[in-house]
Amino acid sequence: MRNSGFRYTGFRYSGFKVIKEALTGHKGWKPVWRTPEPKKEYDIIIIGGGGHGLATAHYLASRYNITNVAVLEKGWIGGGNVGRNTTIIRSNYLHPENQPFYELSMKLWEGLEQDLNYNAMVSQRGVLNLSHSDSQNDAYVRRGNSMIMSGADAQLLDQEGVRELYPFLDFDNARFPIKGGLLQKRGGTVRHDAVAWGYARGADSRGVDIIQNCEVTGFLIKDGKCTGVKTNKGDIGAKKVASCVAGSSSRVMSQAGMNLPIESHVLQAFVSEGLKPIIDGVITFGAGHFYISQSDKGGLVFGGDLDMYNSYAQRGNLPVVEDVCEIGMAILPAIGRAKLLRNWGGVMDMSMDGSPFIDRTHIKGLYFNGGWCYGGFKATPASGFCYAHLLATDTPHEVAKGFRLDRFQTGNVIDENGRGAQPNTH
Amino acid sequence: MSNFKLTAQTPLNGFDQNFGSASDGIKVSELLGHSLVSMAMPDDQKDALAKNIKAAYDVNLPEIGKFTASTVDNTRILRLQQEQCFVLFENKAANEANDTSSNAVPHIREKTKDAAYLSDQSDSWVMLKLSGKNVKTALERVCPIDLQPPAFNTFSVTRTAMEHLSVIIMQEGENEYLLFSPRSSAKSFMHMILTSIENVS
Amino acid sequence: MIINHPLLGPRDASEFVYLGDACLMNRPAWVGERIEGEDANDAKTAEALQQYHDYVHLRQNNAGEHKELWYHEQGDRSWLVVTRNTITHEIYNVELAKDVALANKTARASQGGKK
Amino acid sequence: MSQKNRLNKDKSSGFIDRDKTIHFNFNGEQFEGYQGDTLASALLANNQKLVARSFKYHRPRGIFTAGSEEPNALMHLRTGAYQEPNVRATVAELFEGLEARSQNHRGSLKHDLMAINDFLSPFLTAGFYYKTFMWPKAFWEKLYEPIIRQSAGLGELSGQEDPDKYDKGFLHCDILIIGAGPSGLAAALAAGQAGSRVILADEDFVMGGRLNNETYQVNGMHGAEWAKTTLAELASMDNVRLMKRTTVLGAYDHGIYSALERKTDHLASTDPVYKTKPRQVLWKIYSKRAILSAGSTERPIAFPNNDRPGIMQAGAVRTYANRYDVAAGQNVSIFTNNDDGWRTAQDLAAKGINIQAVIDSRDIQPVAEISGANIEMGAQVIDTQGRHALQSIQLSNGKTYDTDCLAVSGGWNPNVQLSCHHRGRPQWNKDILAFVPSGDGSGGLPPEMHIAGAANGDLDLSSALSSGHELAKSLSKELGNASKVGGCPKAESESIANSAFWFVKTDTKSRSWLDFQNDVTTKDIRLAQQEGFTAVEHVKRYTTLGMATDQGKTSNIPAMAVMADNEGKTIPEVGTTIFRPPYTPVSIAAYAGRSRGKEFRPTRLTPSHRWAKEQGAEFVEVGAWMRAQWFPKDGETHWRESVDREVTQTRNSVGICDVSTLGKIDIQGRDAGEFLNRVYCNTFSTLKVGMVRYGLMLREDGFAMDDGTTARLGEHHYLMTTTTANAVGVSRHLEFCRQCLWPDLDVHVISATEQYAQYSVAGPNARKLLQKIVDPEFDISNEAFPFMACGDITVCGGTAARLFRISFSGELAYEIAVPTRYGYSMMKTLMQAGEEFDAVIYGTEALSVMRIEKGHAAGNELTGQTTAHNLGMGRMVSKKKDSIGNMMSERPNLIKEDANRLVGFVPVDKSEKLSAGAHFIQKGKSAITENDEGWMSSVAFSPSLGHSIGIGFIKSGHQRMGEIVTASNPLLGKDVDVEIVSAHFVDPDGERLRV
Repeated sequence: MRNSGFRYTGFRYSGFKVIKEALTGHKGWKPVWRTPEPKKEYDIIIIGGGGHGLATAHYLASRYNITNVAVLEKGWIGGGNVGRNTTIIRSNYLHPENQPFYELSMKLWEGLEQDLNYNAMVSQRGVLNLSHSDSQNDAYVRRGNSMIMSGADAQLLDQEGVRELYPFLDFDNARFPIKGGLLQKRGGTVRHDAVAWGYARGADSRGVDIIQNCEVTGFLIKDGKCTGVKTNKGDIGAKKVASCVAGSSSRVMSQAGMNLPIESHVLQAFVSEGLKPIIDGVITFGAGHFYISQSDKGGLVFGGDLDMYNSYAQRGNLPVVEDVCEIGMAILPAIGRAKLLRNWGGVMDMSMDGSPFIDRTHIKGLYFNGGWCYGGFKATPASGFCYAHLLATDTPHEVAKGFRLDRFQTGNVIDENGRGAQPNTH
Repeated sequence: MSNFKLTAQTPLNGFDQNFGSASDGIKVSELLGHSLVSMAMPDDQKDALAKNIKAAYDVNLPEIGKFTASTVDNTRILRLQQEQCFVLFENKAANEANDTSSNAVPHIREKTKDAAYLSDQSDSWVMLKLSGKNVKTALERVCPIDLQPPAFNTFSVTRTAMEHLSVIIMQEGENEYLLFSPRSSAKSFMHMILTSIENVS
Repeated sequence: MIINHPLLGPRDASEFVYLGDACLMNRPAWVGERIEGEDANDAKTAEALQQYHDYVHLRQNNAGEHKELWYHEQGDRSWLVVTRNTITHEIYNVELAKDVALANKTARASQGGKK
Repeated sequence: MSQKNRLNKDKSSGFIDRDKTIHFNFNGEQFEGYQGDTLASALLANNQKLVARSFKYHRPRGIFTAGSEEPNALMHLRTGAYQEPNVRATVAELFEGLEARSQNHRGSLKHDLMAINDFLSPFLTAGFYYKTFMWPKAFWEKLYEPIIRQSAGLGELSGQEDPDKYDKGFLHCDILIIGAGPSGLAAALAAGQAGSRVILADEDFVMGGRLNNETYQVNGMHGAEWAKTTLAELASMDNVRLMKRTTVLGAYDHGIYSALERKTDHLASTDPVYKTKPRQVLWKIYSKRAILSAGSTERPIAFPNNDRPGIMQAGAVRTYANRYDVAAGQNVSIFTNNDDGWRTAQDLAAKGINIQAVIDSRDIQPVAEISGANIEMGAQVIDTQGRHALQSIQLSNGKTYDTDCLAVSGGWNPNVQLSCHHRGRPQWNKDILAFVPSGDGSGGLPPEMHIAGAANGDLDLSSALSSGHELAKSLSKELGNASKVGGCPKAESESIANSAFWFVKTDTKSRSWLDFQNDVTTKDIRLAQQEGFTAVEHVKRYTTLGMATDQGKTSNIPAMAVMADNEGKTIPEVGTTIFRPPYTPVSIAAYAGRSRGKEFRPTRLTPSHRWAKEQGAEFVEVGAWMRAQWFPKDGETHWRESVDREVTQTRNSVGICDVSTLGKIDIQGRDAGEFLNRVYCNTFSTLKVGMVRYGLMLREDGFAMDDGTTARLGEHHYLMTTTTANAVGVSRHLEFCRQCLWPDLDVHVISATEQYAQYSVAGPNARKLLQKIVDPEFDISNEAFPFMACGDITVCGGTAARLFRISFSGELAYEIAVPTRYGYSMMKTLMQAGEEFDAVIYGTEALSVMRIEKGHAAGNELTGQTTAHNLGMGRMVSKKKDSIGNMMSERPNLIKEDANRLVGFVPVDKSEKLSAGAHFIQKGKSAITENDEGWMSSVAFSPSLGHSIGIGFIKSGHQRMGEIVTASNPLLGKDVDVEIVSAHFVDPDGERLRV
């Protein structure tokens, strides 16, 4: 048994270590995670080696001391949405069921590097939501107050305040002039791949088995209780099985006979060629859907609306590309001569009210985490943390107790933008 | 006794201009003096309506995506939808300063004899006539519809979107088109058309 | 994408507005008037609420063939039932929703007749 | 300046116009080139070897390719607002006065201070940043990251608005042919002859592809000559559209392709055409079939210090000689693993360029005789020297050669990118040692796409020509275009023998480059794998391999060979990363097209817009509409003064407001009443003809969707109004209900929003004013035309109009509608008729003040998150009939007793100003999430009451009248104590409405 008396199998990363290795030909670096074969049985099996799954494993091991855990990934870890998003983190929600959860996430981001001994480049350069009308301003005040009341930071800017931060926005010739904005200074970006790798390293070093190229093909369910999963590497038993597969949620859970209040939609993301720094923080448009930041490598990273139709294709179509670039030009006419380098698509698990689920299912021993819509990346730490809490204690974490699967029956919906049961509008 | 008189205005104040040379230029002019009535067709009245139309205009109800032209009031019946047509016709009164545009619906009602639900659309649209050798080249920049025959030819009509605007396009003859777009955005519509012409000239 | 409209031929999908699973056409029948104070009300209400919950929130989310509703907003204003593959985006079939709705109604009526 | 490397000064290849000298400027220095040059060919002609610096180590970089795959020669083109970063010199056409500047160096290009990074490279290996910069915690944002960000990127934006125009367009065709090289031309010719509608697109400014770069013969003439003849023939066909300078960027669903045509990039910014016409056009091409004939790209071989300026693709060196009359060096060596590399030696030698050595990794008989050249078979280049340009090379057999250009050929990769845009994975072809597109019908190839020529692995000319020809013929036939097609163009088959030699194995400390731009070396790959990043996507993401501007066009395959070797796998076992659009980088502005600035979206103007403008109104964007907010008068310095005046005058006498933006939907049919019963939560079938009723529309999930008044104009005829914002959505919803839910109802809907100019006339004198313009045969007295009446009338001597006696302001009020053509005139007339009453025009602000004074919900309350119950209208939801949303509105949480209720609020201290967005907290409790009891949705200064008022939602509000709570606004740092009151601040009994 590997799960007791465990110590760091790897070693700590540090500047000193980097220098030492540089001088000795980098021979000392070891694999960041192991490549184990699956055991017969685990205490907990997590389906999905994405950000949330790996974070769940990390927190199970590090906070709840549960290490007899396997993360099963059908491809390569971090290959889903954690590796194809626009890397934004923020805790600027309206509803009391959401905001404290995202604020917990923000706090976990703030301590992530020290927690993981891995530099995921959490970069709090600010998230600015532009406002273009008085009623939008009113809505921002309401939201900003929700943020502050949950312990987060928020600032309301007038047009001058926005101009000071970003003088090259279109203030003079815009179809929808910028009136001001809501700024969360603690918001920012994180190097997305490194989040997956850092959590993987954290979990692996505490004994969690990360098993890549292992696809779950069914659940072992007997008398209303889930006892494990079927995979392409054989059956694997478990006391608890935790699904955490984002855009594949409906596909995976249908194997347990469940129909979820979720639709899968494609969201495209965009990156430009590398450019010298021009945009410091994250900027979002208020009269349409658009967000942009600049990575530490210099690429403008941006995105907008969903393609709007159900899709598992991980690629999108041209109208959204045009729409996104039109909005980009509408607020930042100076990026016109920057060249779009690459655009790609990810599959979003869009829920009926735009908010996620972290809950037990009606099948004993089977748990579900999903419905993250576009918001999954920023939620990664808290999602993992609260899912680990639920798995370890069988009670929902205080800040995630609204994320129930039965909320559409009771009417306790968490609808941030008021679009109702229309997943592609959230 | 009312001492006031209302005067009518067209969306583009009668715009009429030639762009480029006579041989390969484009003529843009606002269509004036016409009324437009929407004619919704209940399923069980279609035959009756077709008969009434035939009697009044001596034309058949067009197929979807087509229009028919009658010499009576220079009427064109545009079949944009399965259950609805637009009737476009010359209406002298429509141009007079103090028109009662109220005559449009009664006029069509008389012809269709209550076999359809009518709604005046005369003031809902800006209507532009585009003609000239280069029209297709200009429209290529904004119109997603394939305007080459056999996909589209004289007597074709359809609704689509151009530069975020809803537009009805009909081909009246070789290199002759009529475009309708919602009246409130007439300025944006005009800008769209003129920019297209400018960009290809 | 291009949707081959049954009446108008191939049209760019950007002329359409997407709604979702075609099951949204199968709206549950009205539960009927509930008289205040009647015992049967609670059970009747609960059943209807469950039906509506499923109708509004639990839709097909197939990876593969998917019947879905599109509205030709920048066209002839017709609602269409499009059968499309959500993995490849291939479109197998396009029908007018009104025709489908009428056919469903007829089918329901004849089923009801058999009972 | 002399063009030192320009060949045969008096004899041109046919692509360079010796009569047209062009002057240009690179890094401040003046040079000359010719019409037909690219910036790269002109720089090479002038022996400018060092043109750039690499991203990470700031290594010197020279021109590497002659095409769009260029990883090195990126520069700033043009100046001022026209400055474009990261322009590939290899595809930038030379024009008079061109100005280019190199990028990514501090100090001069030659003496880049950042080159120190190269010496620090042992510390800056792949992923080093993940392992450090973590302590102390605060230093990341303050110190480490700013340093990293400073070194980000290559080129620089000007920071100014892009001054150019862009456009878009739509094209339709039977067959789109991508690439006008030999197979593309053969395909276009056959398809054109067969009668297909053809679009032939090529990224180059001269069509012909490699035919223009080589010395091949086709149909007995020089390949370039044949291309020219063929293009002339194609140009004469009405059914063929030739699009040069047009890059096909992406393959989307169902045969839609995006393509960028560069219209003016080859012109000076001062050129009149450049100044007035769109710079680029983004085409959306609808094709029934597509032929990908995009050719192939030569790959390098990795060997130590293989990145120096002067080390180039062998094919590019040949292109510069054959097409551009430029010798890439005076003393050229070739390093190849295949027969094709020898063509470079042959072609250059034929042009009189000295060939120093031909080094072939294969231990076979020399492929050709190259006079004067040292032939080294079975040898490898194991190191190179030369700081800013190549000087010498060392071979594995111990020899050293001085050379200023090393032409490297590692074989050719089919350009499969577009074939993979549907996430298809290419297949390994072991005969040509390269990936080719997956076969038809499998592996995600776009269904309408077919591949021809080198892109399909048909690397020799003869099979490229025949594959294009045959494919076009059969696809045309499939589409029913069967006119007679000419014979297939003929060419000799040339030798393309290749070998699996990818990189020079070395134990030395020197580095072998794979990704020249991002500085990824074979060592980085090894380190990544050593650390467990074995999946090809992991390697890419960890090392940044293939993520540079060229997206790995030259680097990916050699890198995968290194990965395979390290892991003991084959290349196809390693796998492939995914190719994504666009094929080459595209200006963001091109995707935006014309939708910029004020033209970002269409603007809708109200019928009285011109009049309001004449009055000096302040306008505001409301969705697509521009609406007048208020109408300042002389002497008014603050907007509130104007708004207060507008409200007071309206309440005291009469005010007029343009309300045309409200959605109007004409509903007719025998079942129209039943239909409305089902879409509104309240009942409409009982409404009398000639009357109006307020209606609340729910979503199926029970939340409020929209509200408005609906008038019954006839037995089977209703006119519905919607809020401005929801007009389109409600129309769509009604069509859904009509077509999908209740197809058997006889009901028809059409928008009438644009048809009428509609004005609210409100205030005690409203009737008196209207009586002056309504024709006398219409009695609008309170008795004849009571509150909520409506009817057709005529005004001003016979103009048709409609009158509705409805009120949003709470005053005696009407809305009068006339056909839009009379909108301007009507507004003027109303104001004229109102002069005697001191009528006032009011804008949306005064409208809002008056509706808040009346407690009417609007956009801030109808957020899609509120129910009839929350709004205090729960009783309106009829249980006696079926209607959308009436069932789900009964969910327990939505009808609970302590749900939020809409009520009014007044400040305890009347001088305090309320603000929307404040949250309600019980007095004395702290402002934290747990204590949150609701929020203030709308506020106004009520001139009628003389203080600030608000409406908002608070738990059980209707039962808490008189309670004092705190409206907490920590965001603005202000808490105000407020009293809960009825939301009907003015005339709560509604007496004024009915007089």
